[in-house]
Amino acid sequence: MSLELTATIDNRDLDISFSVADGETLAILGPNGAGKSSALGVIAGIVHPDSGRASLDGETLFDLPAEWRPAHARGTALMAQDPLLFPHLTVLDNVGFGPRSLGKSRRESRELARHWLAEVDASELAARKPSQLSGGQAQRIAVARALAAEPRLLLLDEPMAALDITVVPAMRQMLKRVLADRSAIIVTHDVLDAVLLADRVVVMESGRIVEEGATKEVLARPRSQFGAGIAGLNLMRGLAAGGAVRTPSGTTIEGLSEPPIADDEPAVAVFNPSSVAVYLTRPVGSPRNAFATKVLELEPHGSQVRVRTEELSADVTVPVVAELDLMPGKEIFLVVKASEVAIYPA
Amino acid sequence: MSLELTATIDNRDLDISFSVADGETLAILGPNGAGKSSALGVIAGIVHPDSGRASLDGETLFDLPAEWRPAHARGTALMAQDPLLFPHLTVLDNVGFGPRSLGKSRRESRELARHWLAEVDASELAARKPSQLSGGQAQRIAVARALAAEPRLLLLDEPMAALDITVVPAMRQMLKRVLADRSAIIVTHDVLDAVLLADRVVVMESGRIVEEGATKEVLARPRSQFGAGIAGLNLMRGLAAGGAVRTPSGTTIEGLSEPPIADDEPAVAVFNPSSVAVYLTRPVGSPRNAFATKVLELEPHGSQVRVRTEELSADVTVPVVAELDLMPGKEIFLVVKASEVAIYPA
Amino acid sequence: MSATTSVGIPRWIYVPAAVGALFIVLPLVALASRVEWSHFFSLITSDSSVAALKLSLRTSALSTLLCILFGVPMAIVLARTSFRGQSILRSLVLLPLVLPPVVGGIALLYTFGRKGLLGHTLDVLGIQIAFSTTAVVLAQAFVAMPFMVVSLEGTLRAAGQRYEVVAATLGARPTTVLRRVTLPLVLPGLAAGAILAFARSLGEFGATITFAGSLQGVTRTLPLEIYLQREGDPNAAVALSLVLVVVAVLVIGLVRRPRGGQL
Amino acid sequence: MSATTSVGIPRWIYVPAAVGALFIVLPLVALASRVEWSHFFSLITSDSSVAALKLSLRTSALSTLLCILFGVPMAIVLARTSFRGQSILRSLVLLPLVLPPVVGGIALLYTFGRKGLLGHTLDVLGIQIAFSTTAVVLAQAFVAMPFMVVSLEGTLRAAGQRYEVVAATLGARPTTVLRRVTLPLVLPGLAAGAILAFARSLGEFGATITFAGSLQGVTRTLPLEIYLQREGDPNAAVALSLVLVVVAVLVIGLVRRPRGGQL
Amino acid sequence: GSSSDSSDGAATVPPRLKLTVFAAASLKGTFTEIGKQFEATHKGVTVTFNFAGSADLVAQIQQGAPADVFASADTKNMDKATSDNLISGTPVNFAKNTLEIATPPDNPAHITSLADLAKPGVKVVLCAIEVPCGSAAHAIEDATGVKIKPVSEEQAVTDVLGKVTSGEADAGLVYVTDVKGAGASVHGVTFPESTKAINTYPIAALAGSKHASAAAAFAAYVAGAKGQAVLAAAGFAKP
Ligand SMILES: Nc1ncnc2c1ncn2[C@@H]1O[C@H](COP(=O)(O)OP(=O)(O)OP(=O)(O)O)[C@@H](O)[C@H]1O
Ligand SMILES: Nc1ncnc2c1ncn2[C@@H]1O[C@H](COP(=O)(O)OP(=O)(O)OP(=O)(O)O)[C@@H](O)[C@H]1O
Ligand SMILES: [Mg+2]
Ligand SMILES: [Mg+2]
Repeated sequence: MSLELTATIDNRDLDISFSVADGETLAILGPNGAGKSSALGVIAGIVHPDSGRASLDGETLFDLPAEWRPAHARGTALMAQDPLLFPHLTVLDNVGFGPRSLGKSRRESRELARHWLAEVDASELAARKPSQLSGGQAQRIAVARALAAEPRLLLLDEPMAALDITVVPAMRQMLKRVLADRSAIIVTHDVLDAVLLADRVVVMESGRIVEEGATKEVLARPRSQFGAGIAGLNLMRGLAAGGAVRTPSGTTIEGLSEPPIADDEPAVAVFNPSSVAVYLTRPVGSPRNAFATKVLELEPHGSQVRVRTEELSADVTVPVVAELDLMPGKEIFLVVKASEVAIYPA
Repeated sequence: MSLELTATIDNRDLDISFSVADGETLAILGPNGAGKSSALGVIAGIVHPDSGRASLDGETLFDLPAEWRPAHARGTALMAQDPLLFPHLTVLDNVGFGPRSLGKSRRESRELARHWLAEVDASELAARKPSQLSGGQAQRIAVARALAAEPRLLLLDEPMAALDITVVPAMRQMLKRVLADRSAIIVTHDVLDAVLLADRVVVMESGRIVEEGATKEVLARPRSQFGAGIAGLNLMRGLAAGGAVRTPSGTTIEGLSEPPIADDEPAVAVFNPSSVAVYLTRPVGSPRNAFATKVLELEPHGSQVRVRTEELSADVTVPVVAELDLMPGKEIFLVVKASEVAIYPA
Repeated sequence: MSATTSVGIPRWIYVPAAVGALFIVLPLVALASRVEWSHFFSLITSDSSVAALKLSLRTSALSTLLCILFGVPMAIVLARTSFRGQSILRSLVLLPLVLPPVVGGIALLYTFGRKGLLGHTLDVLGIQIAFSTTAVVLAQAFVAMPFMVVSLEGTLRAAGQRYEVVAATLGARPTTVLRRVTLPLVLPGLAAGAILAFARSLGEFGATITFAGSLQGVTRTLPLEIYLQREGDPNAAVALSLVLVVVAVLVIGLVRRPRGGQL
Repeated sequence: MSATTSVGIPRWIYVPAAVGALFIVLPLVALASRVEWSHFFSLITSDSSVAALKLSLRTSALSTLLCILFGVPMAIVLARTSFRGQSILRSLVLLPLVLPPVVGGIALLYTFGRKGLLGHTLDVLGIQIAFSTTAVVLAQAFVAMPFMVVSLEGTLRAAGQRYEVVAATLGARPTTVLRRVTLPLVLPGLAAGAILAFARSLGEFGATITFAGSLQGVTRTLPLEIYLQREGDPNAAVALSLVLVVVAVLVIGLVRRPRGGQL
Repeated sequence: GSSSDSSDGAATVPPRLKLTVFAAASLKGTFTEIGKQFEATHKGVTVTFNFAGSADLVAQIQQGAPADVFASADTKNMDKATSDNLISGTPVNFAKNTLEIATPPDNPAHITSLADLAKPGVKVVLCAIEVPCGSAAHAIEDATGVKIKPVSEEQAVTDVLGKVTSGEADAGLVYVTDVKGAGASVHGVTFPESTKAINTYPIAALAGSKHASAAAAFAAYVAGAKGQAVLAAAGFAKP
């Protein structure tokens, strides 16, 4: 299901336009108050823009001032920032609310609800009332509720904000799985979510889209201030091979993969430029990954300097540049510890 | 103000006991549903435990079943997980609510409110109604509201969950400043909060305290599963010196400090063991920090191996241990890039 | 019991609350103290009393049903939409509250009576309302309707629309939202409205006598019976009132199982 | 205008809402259509009518005030605390709703009358309540009080205690919580209760005539005046009722400025 | 207010004396008129009325209402007051009333006699037996053997009249004075059997009155020629 959106909201100073292709997952990044939730609200039909139009798969969602399709008829499901579980329903019935509303039988809805509760690892909470949940539990239920509605376009507003970091990886895997063949928009503050879940990224600042494009590109070469602040992750795609990733060009990069990935499955290795050390000779030591390459360019990156090569970047402090006499064209080794590299199924 | 607490809640399977010393900040860590919010609720007087007792600075908060001091008379202020700003008051009046309730004049309360709004960088939102705020904005206001109440014991439940990562460092600095001379408890999912803001840490799992102690110790040698999962940060305390930290033992460690710290101010350098590389000879390359030391012990740490030395730890993958022939007593160099080291005022 | 505690209410509030409660309860005590208990049971089990009580319960139940069927939609329209003339409509709907019931009865006569606005239409349809039990129900519903509307509208507004919006984003059509979210959430207000409507119907006198008349077993409800008894024997009337009171307490008690306030 | 939109209500709901509205409005139209407008103004400006209207407004305002002063605390106690016998107390407080007003008047006489429960005490204090304007206010407050209590209690329960708890954790004592959080948040319910109480007071007849009598300028409120007019000239009564209606619409309209439903 | 219990002449009544008269609601028109006349001839006396149902009035007087004069619409309620020692002296009957058939102006059921009321299909409303007009109707039924099956037994004569004027009922039994008072909105059908039941209105000064002489004067005024003239104009018969 593909989405086309243009909208302005005057009193929130919002003016945006973007699209989501069929089956694509779009991540919206941006600082607090940038208008991310507002954008989701406009798509979901609960915030009324002053002008604009949107269509989902060719069907008009709104075309102001003439048309306005109500929220329930849009085929979108929104998991808002505030979980807002229905206080009078049990957790199970909260999750079953979407299917039930779409006409599924009570039994079927319960079935589905149980399935999605299991997916978010909250089966044992099924019989509770929302008032008896912890903050993180409530958020997981809210995610399950949105997923259970099986929308044409899924809208997730910071689905992992209240989760403890030990469950975040599992949740991310689950989302990765369910978002794979779905059109979805996910608002997040964590670049890793964007990297792992999204095909494309939109960066918003003060109600405007300041950056947009394929995740890899935006994060590799952010042009906006916010983008630069959060982005710059190194990504290497390839196939899993003995816990490492082998790229099409034959490079192997080692890292930590949890859960383990079967060999020859597509996989991606992610690591931060700041974890990458620059050497002039291949060092002998613990770091498992050393890539011989050439400096492409040097650019300031905050208080540091970003050393760009063909494929990877490294952030180093200013004295390093002088000491190692870095300059475009110089042959270097980029070294990164395996324990700094996260490997995920792609 | 020192807190002593023992409490059980049967239907949440909670059984805890801990204390907070005068002027101390305690961090509570733990997975979702561990009972962190419940613990704060018991202290704040909004959750009634089945048994237990608590006293703040010698004054009994409760001593069940006999005594129960109501929430408003406890001198604690709670910033709960859900911002719950009063919908009928403006942002300014929300923040001024605490002072006003404690008998300050309207003018004084407004003054204070404006001060705290500025602290959380939300002055321009003063006139808004809560319904006109973004999620992150609301959370900042909630933090300001709790701070403005100027309690004897401040209780913060995940104060930074909804904040975008670009404002988190500033918020952390602000909290660091205001928590310095205050007794406080902060619930967080981010170890860095614990490291930077807390003197002591309590780790909870399934309603029990599984670990407790000075932040540095708990994080250095976690005994619980959750502790191990999140902890292990390297901390080096000392005085700032030209943007680096010089420890009392004379070691200098370079890193990134934002904001810059004046020389000879107390400072702490924080970095992850997984960023630390192990070399057998001092390598020549970008990493600015190389410490000659000796292996103290090797211990498994998830799928990796933690290499412990006197002061620092490094996480390496299993093949590394064999390749470098690491064993207790072996002389090694621990190397960490300056860009991986965060330096904060202590 | 462990639970999120209520934060407590100011102590002093018990003082006006107690004064208020006394103000209501004392007269009831005074009333009860005047009843001649020796005659009480023979009196309240008389044919006419029993017939009146049965009729009252039946008609009040029916009129409460009407109030729910039509009052709930009105409250929702008033609370959840805005249109020109809404406030005028609201005031109009509230009018039976202030209209002296007798005048309300006259108005109903002018509308549903043989010579009334709809009288001819009804005649053609073969429907005879006046002097029938239907008239009693209509009279009660007319005076009781605003209670449901006002009480529920207040609750609907205070409850806000947050959960309704969430339900819509999950694909629930308005009817589903209404049934599965709005109504369950405002149940306390709806119950309050229904109790008020039932109580008002049970006590209704003026409109009934004017519009429906007073015939034993058909239109003479308990208040009418009480009024009549009073002409002869005031004490009998008081005794009968106590029956009404007891019935009301029972019915209200049944409807309103106190549930823990949700947090 | 941009805003978080309401999610809309089901279309079909307009049908019962409209039927309900017609059911209320039609009789009012029928009533208005029967008024002899030629006499209307002379009639409603007669001394006795004006005196009755003034008295009605004054006493209703006072009784509404009493309902607020005592009814709000009762509603709060009922909604926010639980104690043994609470549900019995609630039923008792609701009783004036079902008590035929005339019986309510008798009960008040038995309590505040010279020979009543408190009669002697009051006599000693030199206070004469029955047959004074005070009696009118008391009678109205007696019948109107439950409206405030029930309507507000429903809203309080539906609103929950979340914000009250937050306020307490910020150090607000119960009185502050009440004043700055609870009451502002349940304002729609309080307004509804006050309107109901005012309206019920304005229309009060049975208890007033029994307890306070019907003395022009002292206790003869508009409904009593209407009742008397009706003995002679039913049309006059109807005209006077319309005055009551117009006054009520004005007052209710003033009190209840429609405000946007908060989300 | 001031009080006095001396004298009986108009000239000696002290100024600003307030006389409170409790009178049956059906006397509103006539008594208001009589009250005005009385005030005019008795300088310094203000007459205020409390009009309500006779039973209400007795109950109020029993509870210590500040009343000076009581005028009842029937003897039964006056008897209650008498037996409770609430009145001073003996009550005086000052008016009589008899029943009359009232029909809508067009008389749709063509009622011409009492017997017509018993015809099937005729909608007749009566007063309930508990109230004076009802017991009168019952007495007539007993005396004549005409069995009327009413569609409603109303609480008050006003209610009967209301059903007739609105056209809801085909006929009702009300007082002569009511037919007269209703003017063109009803059509009256007199019937000879009406004499079988006559309703009597008694008046009395009350024992609790602080203005005994003025109270007695008012009662006497009502029963006297001036009062009778007003009452007769409204259709009341002499006692
Ligand atoms: N109902 C409203 N009326 C007016 N302005 C609003 C309303 N809701 C939000 N805003 C403002 O619109 C802007 C965008 O808000 P939005 O909630 O979309 O931000 P966001 O990107 O989701 O931020 P966050 O990361 O904090 O959730 C903010 O400045 C906010 O204050
Ligand atoms: N009102 C309640 N009644 C019963 N059980 C509750 C209630 N509130 C919370 N619980 C349960 O108590 C346990 C502890 O909840 P608590 O909210 O304290 O967790 P938490 O550590 O704050 O988690 P999170 O990180 O998700 O906020 C959870 O299992 C939760 O489901
Ligand atoms: Mg947001
Ligand atoms: Mg929590």
